Amino acid sequence: MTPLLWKDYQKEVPDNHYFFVRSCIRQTFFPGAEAALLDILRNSLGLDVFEDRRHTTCTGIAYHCDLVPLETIMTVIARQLSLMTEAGYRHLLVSCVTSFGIYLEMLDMWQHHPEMLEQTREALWKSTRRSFELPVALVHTSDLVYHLRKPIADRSPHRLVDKSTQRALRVVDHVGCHYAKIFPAGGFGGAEFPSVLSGLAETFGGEMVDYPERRHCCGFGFRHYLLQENRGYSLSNSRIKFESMEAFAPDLILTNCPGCNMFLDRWQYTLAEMSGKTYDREGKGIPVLSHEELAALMLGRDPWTLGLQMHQVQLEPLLDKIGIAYQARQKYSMLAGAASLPGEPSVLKVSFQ
Amino acid sequence: MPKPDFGFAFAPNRALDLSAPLLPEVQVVLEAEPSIRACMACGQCAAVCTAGAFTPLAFYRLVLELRGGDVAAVGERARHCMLCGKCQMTCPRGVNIRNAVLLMAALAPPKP
Amino acid sequence: MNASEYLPNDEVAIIGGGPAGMQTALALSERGFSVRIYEQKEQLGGHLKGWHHLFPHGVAASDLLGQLKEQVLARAVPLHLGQSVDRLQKVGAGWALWQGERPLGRAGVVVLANGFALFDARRKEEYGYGLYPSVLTAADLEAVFRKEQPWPFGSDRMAPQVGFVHCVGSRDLKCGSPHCSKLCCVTAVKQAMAVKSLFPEAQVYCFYMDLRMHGLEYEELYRKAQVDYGVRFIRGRLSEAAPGQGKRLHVKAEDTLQGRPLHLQLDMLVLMSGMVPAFLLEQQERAVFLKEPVFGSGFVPVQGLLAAGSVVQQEGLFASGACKGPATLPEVFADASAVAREVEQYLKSLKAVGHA
Amino acid sequence: MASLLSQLKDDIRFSEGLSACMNCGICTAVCPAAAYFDYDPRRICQLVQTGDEQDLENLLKGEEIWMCGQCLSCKARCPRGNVPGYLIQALRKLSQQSGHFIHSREGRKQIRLKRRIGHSILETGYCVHPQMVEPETHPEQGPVWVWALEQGADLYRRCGSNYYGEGEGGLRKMAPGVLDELEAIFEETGGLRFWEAIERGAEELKLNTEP
Repeated sequence: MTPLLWKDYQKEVPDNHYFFVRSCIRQTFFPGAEAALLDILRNSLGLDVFEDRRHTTCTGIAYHCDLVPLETIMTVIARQLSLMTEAGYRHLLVSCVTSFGIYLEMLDMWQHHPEMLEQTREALWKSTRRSFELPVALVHTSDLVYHLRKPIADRSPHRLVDKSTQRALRVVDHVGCHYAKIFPAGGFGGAEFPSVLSGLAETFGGEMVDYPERRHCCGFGFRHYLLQENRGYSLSNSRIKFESMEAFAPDLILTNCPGCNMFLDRWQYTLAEMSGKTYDREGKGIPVLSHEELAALMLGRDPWTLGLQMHQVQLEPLLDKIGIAYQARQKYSMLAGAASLPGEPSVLKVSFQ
Repeated sequence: MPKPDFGFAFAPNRALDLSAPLLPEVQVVLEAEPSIRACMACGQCAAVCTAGAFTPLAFYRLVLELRGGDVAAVGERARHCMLCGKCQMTCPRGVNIRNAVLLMAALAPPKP
Repeated sequence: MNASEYLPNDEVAIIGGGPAGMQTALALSERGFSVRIYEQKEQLGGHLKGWHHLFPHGVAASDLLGQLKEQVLARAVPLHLGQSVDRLQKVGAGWALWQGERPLGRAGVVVLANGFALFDARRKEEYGYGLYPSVLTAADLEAVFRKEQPWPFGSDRMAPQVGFVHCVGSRDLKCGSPHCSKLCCVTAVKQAMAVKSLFPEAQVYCFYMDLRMHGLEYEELYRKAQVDYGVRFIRGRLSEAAPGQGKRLHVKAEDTLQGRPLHLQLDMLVLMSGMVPAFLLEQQERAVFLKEPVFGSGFVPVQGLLAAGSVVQQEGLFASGACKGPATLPEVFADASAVAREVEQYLKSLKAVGHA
Repeated sequence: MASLLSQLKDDIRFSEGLSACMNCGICTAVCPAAAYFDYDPRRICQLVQTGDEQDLENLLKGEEIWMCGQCLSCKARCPRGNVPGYLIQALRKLSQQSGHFIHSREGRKQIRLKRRIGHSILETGYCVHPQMVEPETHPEQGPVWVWALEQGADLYRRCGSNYYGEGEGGLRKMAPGVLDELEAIFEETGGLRFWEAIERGAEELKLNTEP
């Protein structure tokens, strides 16, 4: 039998004309990432990416906290699709990995249970007088960045290489669980060896490092993070990952899920405070970037417009290695003038100017 | 900045780590009663266990947990055994359960 | 009745020169029929060629293969080596054999004896076969035993940690193989004992769901592995293997009897790749194609309980051995005799109605 | 009243999630909840598979079903195509709908979550937005987050966000009518009725705890 290996699986991604939906978490913690992505797609690559201001949360976080019935989230998703239909688009571009998983799941259920699609159409019509078509392509923003990695790399003045030693930077990836674990055919490379991030890092000249807990969940756990007393769940699962990657001395953690990006950043601070331990050699933590943040940096976007000062683990050591110039003084200055500086953690070393 | 009170804490991975070598005291038990190794966790011992009806004793579980290394807990639990010997009559693999239980019970620290 | 009463095209073509093909050829030849073997490889033997020793008694595989070959040679069974039959065409009551556009011969009866394939372990991606050099299949380990392949760990490791994974590509809907391959359990036990014999300090683990010790003396072997060899049996399906420290592997499973997840560093992980169909039988009215299997392909289907090897809906086409489903060597040998009897009766019935 | 099992079977996630479990533990092996809690998704599948009403009721009243973090790592691995994570979703839905959730410490937390995350959807159109992440209850967000919230619009707008402003872009204030549509969907599809069930549980708790 000719083996179909998911590892080699290439998802079909349209070249152009997308209807874009945002991520609650990315908008909250990494506002510059979504802005940079749209800027790259529209202005650097000349793509048509449309956003309708009437789109809302997909309610995915609440759904996975078991606060929203299936019929309800299905109809909310249908409403988003009706906005897409109304604008004349059939390619959906999703910023959030939780949302991406939700869209995949709803499309899958509608395919296998057509009666649910009919019920949803009816519910949406009754409640909003809207109707919708199904998308012909469902694309996560990391899919699109991966799909466009060569044109992006062609325009990039930088490489994921230590400029002073010419050593390829060591990259570990963490692909969000809902990217391909639920529906392997929804993502590049399937559930076990998704290539969506590793392919991107390698295109920029980085060296991918496989580590034991690569496929372990970051530990979001939805309700567990959202309840303060349960956050030990999130923290402990991220810790399993850090402990596992530490020996491989990565220069960068690359993510595609907004939640994972935030957790892998913040939990390094929290663990340092709680246990005195960081997972790099210098006590500064391992820098974390998402696919859009990496693409924007590689294309020479300003790190502070990109919002990298909103990361708790500082990015300067990585920028210095790559040889990306930045205005240190601009980091904390605001439109209205100079701002105050953030406080300093007691363990994790930060570089404030 | 002072360390904040986070309101939660991390915990180590609950997964058993089989890579850890067997404790010497566990080795001693296994060598003193080699038939323990023949246990296939069929549960017949637990099904007939007199003490197991009202205590957490189940011999096959002691065998499984013995290798995990929490020898004090295994020893404590082994002490629930009344040595009635029904398990030994029913064990399809001929494990010398009475002797095994006595060896295991000796793993717990002596009662003050 | 003897063979001379049949017309020359009563000849039986056997496709496959492994244990099933050889034994079926012998059984038919002993009954006086003229048989020939078509084998796609340049040598007889099938999977048995790559095996080191056999359960439950540890007989050398090469000894058994030698005996079989000797008998085939002694009976002067014509061999067509390097010929891979991919199409059978109905001609009268018999068959024409084809390899692509090349005619290979004709026969009154065809017996499919082209065995099984080992599940391609790369498809169980979470185990990293083909990616991590310390992950082997059971067949690879036999090659190690035969000194045709090196151990995946350094010679400095006198106490290697070794894991065996049962049910790789068996009992797995995700891989399109819902069936139990039934002889991997005892193979794992045999190999675990062999590893312990070679490395007495090794820690050897078998990850199983059920131990299906169906054959005589298999259960005894299992007990021996536990008591005499100290092999540890963990009831839980391995969930993943990832690169660990150094060249080691980091594996995860649940000890379902304790209800606790577990992890472990290993120097070698052996995947008990199951038996899957080697070809897909596509039947048409006047032809039968032997095609590349696809996801979820089944084994060769045979008629009801009374028939051992008559292929469903095909007069004069029989199947022998593991192409019909997982089978041990003794089962294959017994089956060969049963199929030979059925072929004889078929040819007699043709004679009776005057077809032949 | 319909049996718990038949109510479970009405949830499509139950039939999608559990057909026949072979008890192999492949799910538990990678489950982040099993790495942290005394929790075992395999055991839940086995228990539900027996279909015993009393066992089911205990499950719905207990802590275990609330341990799952919904990462769905289990779906990628199950050799029988089961999804313990979906099964958990169906169990949690039934636990809340039937009122059994108030019997467990973890279940009762749904009231807090509903009032926070649930209400946020209908009030803002977002599940989560910056002003919800108060530093007092989110110390893990670190000093950088305290700073980011202090800068507020200045910082967010510098990064291209609309930050609660009218019009287009990230974190924009929802346009008129949008939240009404969301609420109409929640009303039509049972979302609001489901929340009422959670609040009924909250009421019951209050009655039981007040003298």
